[in-house]
Amino acid sequence: MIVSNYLAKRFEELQRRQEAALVAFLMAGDPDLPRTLEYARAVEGGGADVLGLGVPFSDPIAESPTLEEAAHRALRHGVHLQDVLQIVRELRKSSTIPILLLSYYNPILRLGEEAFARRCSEANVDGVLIPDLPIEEATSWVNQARKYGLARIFSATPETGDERVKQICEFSSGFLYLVSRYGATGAREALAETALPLIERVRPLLPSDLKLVVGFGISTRPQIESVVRAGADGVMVTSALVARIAEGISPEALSAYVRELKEATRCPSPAPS
Amino acid sequence: MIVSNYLAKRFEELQRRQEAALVAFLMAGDPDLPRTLEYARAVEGGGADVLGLGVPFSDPIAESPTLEEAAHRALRHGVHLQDVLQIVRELRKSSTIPILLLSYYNPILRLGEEAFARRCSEANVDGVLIPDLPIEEATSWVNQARKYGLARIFSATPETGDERVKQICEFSSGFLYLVSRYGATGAREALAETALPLIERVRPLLPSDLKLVVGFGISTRPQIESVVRAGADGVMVTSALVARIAEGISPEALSAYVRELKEATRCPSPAPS
Amino acid sequence: MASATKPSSVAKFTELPKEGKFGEFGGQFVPEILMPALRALENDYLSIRTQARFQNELKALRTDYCGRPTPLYFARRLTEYAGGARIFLKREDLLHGGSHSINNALGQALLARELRRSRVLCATGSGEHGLATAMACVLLELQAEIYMGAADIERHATTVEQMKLLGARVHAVTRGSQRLKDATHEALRAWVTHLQDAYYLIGSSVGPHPYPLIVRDFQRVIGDEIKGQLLRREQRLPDLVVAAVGQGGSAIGTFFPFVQDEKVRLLGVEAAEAASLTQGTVGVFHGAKTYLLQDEHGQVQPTHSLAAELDYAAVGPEHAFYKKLGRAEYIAVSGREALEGGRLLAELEGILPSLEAAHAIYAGVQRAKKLKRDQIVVITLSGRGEKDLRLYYDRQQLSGQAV
Amino acid sequence: MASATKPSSVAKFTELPKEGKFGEFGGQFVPEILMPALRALENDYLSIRTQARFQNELKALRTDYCGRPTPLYFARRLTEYAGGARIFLKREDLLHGGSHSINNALGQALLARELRRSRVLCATGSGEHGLATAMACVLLELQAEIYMGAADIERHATTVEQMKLLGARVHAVTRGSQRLKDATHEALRAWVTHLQDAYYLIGSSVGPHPYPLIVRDFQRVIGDEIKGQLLRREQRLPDLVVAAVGQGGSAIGTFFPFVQDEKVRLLGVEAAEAASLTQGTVGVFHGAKTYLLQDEHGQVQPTHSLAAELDYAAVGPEHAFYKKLGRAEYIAVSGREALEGGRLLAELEGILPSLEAAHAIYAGVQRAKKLKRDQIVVITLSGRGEKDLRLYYDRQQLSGQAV
Ligand SMILES: Cc1ncc(COP(=O)(O)O)c(C=O)c1O
Ligand SMILES: Cc1ncc(COP(=O)(O)O)c(C=O)c1O
Repeated sequence: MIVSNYLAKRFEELQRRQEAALVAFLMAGDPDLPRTLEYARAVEGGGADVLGLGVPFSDPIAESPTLEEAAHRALRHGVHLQDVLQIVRELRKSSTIPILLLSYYNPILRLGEEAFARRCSEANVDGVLIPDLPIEEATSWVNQARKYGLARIFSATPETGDERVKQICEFSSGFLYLVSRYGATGAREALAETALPLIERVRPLLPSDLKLVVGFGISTRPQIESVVRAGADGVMVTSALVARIAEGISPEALSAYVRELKEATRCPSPAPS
Repeated sequence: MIVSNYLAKRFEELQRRQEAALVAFLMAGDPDLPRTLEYARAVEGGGADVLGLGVPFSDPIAESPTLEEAAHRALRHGVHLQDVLQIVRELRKSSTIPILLLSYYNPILRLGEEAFARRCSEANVDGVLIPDLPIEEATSWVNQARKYGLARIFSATPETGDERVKQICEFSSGFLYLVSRYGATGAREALAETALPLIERVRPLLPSDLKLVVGFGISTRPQIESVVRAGADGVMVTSALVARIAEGISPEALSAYVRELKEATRCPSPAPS
Repeated sequence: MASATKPSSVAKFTELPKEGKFGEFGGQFVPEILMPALRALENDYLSIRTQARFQNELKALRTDYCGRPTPLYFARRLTEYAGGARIFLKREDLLHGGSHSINNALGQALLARELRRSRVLCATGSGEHGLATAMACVLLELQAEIYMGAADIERHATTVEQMKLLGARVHAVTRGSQRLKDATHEALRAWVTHLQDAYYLIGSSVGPHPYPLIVRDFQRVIGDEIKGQLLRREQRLPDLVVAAVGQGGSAIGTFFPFVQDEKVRLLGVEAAEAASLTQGTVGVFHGAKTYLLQDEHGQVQPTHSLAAELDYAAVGPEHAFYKKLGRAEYIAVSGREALEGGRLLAELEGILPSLEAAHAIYAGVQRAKKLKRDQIVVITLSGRGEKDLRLYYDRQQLSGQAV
Repeated sequence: MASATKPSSVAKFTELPKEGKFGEFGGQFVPEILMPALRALENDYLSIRTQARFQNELKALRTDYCGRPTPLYFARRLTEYAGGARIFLKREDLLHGGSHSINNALGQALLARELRRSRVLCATGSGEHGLATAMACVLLELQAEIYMGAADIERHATTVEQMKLLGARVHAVTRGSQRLKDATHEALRAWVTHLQDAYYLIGSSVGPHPYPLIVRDFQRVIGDEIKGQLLRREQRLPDLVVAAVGQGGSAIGTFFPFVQDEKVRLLGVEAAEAASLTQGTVGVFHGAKTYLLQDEHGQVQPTHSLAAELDYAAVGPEHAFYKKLGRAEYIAVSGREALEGGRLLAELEGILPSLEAAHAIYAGVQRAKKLKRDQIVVITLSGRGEKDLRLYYDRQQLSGQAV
């Protein structure tokens, strides 16, 4: 099994430094392509360990309103998969930050799973997260992702029983994305009550080569600190960033915000795997 | 059987003079009571042989729109049965013209048939025509009318078969009112085609003491002439008068119009009964 | 509570009115011009009504076209709410067109076709009867001529549009108050001038004989079905049968099959704003002797019910007869109470009744409260309530939270 | 004409989808958060669906509350007009609420109650499904939470008023296009946050497994009744069965019972302005793989049917399967043609169909013309047309005289 180099390396590095990863997600094309590039660099500059780019889709289900609206804005500018890959190529010219794509399944299916995997690989994408592709539907995708060396990011939630977590892990590579709270994504001040026990429950189920990244609703330092202390290898921040971009935050300010969040990942994790 | 004096006498007189009767109907209270009195006197002055007064009713069925609207105007002034009787008493002070009332059945029922008959008789009304009281429903009314000496005017129509005409005649006194055309009342220029054969058919069915008055849609001299020539003992003019009053005709002009119609009743009848 | 039927009174009922009368009520108080037509209609109808061919065709169309039999629905939640007798609803609201009107319109249209009339005349107030007539006429290839007051046309524009889509000719009557009675007068005028080829289709059990008989014959399927359904389901008759009374068609259809069943009490519910049976006096109106809202001069009084089809100054003569005999009890329910009854049904059973039917619901629930749990109340749910949505909704808005 | 079913294809049908799929279609393309809920729903449903108690209660409510069986009506005049095969109409328009929607809403609400959920969530476009859900929830004492786009709420204000009168909570969705898809997303969000006590009630045979199965199970009563009624009446099966296809619920309910009857041809009729089966390509939408109107990037395309309930970019996966196998034929009919079909039914039979159903009427009549007089076409008349009156009427006004 090949895991994309940048991503695996970054996790190794972070483990050495006793830091958790900060995975920062943006919606590609929101508000437009050039600014996505600027924001991506700002996020990297702020210390994000992994960059995620959302591929806009017309009908994201069970998505946070923040992300849905961002996708719609991007679509109004005609931003599609090929444009997102173009951004990746652009970024790659000057950066080795691990890059993940988040795309609903239909644009992938439309292009063809293999073509999609190939193009991702060609653009040096490190991994892909398909929110509406549960493991039951993922067999052929996993084969393509394997073939093209893409990390296969799947999710687990408080609803997912232990057995199923284990099955999901078998399909996964890179990290397991743990959705820390009930409900669709969206930044919340307080961390959902379910987050910490969930981490505790899931942590022991993971194979040693799979990291644990926790997300959904994370936007503050204290949230990150408690998640990291509970044993997460990383946190994913999405809506908090997209919302700030929607409000027209400057790249500099976004960078500062990311830096602040990144700080919180440096608190000591009690049980490094 | 008592037949009201004025009416019987008038028919005798007309027969002597070889004239047919002109029965002129007005809606009492339209446009108001004082003017009804004026118009009534004008009609009499014009030579009408019999005066008919309609008692306004809220829901006259199968009535001409002209009469229905006149009734509604009268009702808006609060004119009811007792006011109509008051007009009769007023007229009686100076006139012996036979006076008929035309009233729908409900106001009569409300007062009580006997009370109604008595009051009519006291006011020197000569006869009553109840358009929605067919003979099947008329037994008790006929008894009251007999008792109080009121002429009982019933109708026959082109729809009425010979047997039924004979039955109606048995309930009637004064005259049989022959509705000369299909449809509800209302002045028409041409006399309905059904009128003349109808007169020919009905004439022989009448007992000798019952006159034949033809109406519905009569408004011109030629109509009256042909009806009289066909054997009618009289014609009834209603909507033509009510419509002119609705248009605000002066009493003098109404009088002149009646005089013109009366002229037409003087043409020789071929077969005086 | 209704006084129980006097045993003797039941003996007085005959299926056919005697000489056109139900006791002293009914008759034929119409201009002579209509008498031969009514006589002919009576004769023709009396022979047709027992013909198997006619009855079979009617039955087939009722079943396949109208959706009969309609369910007899046990209203569990309404029953629990009332906490007394079990309440069943006779679901006439599920019929084609949305109310019991089609029972009568279809029957009479079939009769018109048997009589070889090509045109069917009718007068309608809210348009409900007009629409049912238009439907039946389309089906039987007759030309529907609908007379409707101009004011009513404005108020019930969508129903008028439906009638027109069905190919009916809609005649706007601009005379008088421009409402039902004016439309009735205009339709009668049209009838009088087309007695040979037109059939006059009366919408409820009013008018001169034989119309109240005809309408009852076509509406009694309601009560007949209730009886059969309840006997099959509960092996017994209801204790109380409730129906709204406007002109009285659906109510007579509900009551008649139970008239001889002395133990079944009958409750007719009028709109308090048009309560001819409970507040009227005996009079003659639109061809029949009956209870009537009239003033001391015998002039017919205007009525003011929110429920368009209850807004009529008189009532079918057979109800007058039942009232006089004490065979049925009649009460009045206000528009406000009816709205409450309708909302209750919506909130407890998911059924929005016509405002007319809501009068019966309200009264039926009140009565059920006072009866025992082993007793049975059947309420005729004569129509659905979409047409009255605005009234329900505005009222709910006014009173904040619903019942 | 439809190509006859390939004999081999019938063998491929199984009552239950295999691994949540009809052939390659269907499945569960949903976020992981929903998977355990769907799995549990599948397990629970598979055990409940065969329970006699559940089926008996469903049957009783269908009969007494909804008005089943609905008639199978021989449309004499429509048949004469077409001059070919005899046309029968399955009268789903007579059901409580005015369309086939209640079949599904009631079934799923009953399921929700069995699963001890207290709240029922649904998304609705024109409000039809929302209203049916509100009715079923009232009946079964569940709280209905209806998600509806703000634009749709404005367009269908009276339906919204009805839902509110029935005690439903109506959530106006002001995001995006403020229409059905936005409402769907919002309802799913609500579901995800209340998985324990809420039941998500999908209105048609779309969405992830097991919903297409559930909806088909509750709608197949249409086809089952057609089959029984026609066998009883004509001792034979129909030659052609026609149904409108929006998301495909009423059509799958009509078709499924005939799938194994190789000689019965099945015709699904889409709106040309939203024709996913005839103009779409395979994609994944709202949880299932199916035919979908999408651009070259896999973005879902907007649709523009006048018929609110056909205005959907995808279709139930079982139809995709039937299409692929050639078991059913699917064609598209334009809004203009549908209006013509609807007016025809009004003018010939006195029945105004929903504009959705009018698509099937139009296509069914066209096909009947080409069939022989001894053949039989059954068209599912899935809803009544009052809601579309304005469209019919305005169009009639425009084109002067009707068809
Ligand atoms: C919908 C509807 N229309 C009309 C009526 C009144 O019918 P009728 O005038 O025949 O009593 C009712 C009575 O309940 C009704 O519910
Ligand atoms: C009234 C009504 N609603 C909805 C629909 C569409 O239903 P579905 O989306 O389940 O195909 C139809 C289809 O004919 C219909 O007539």
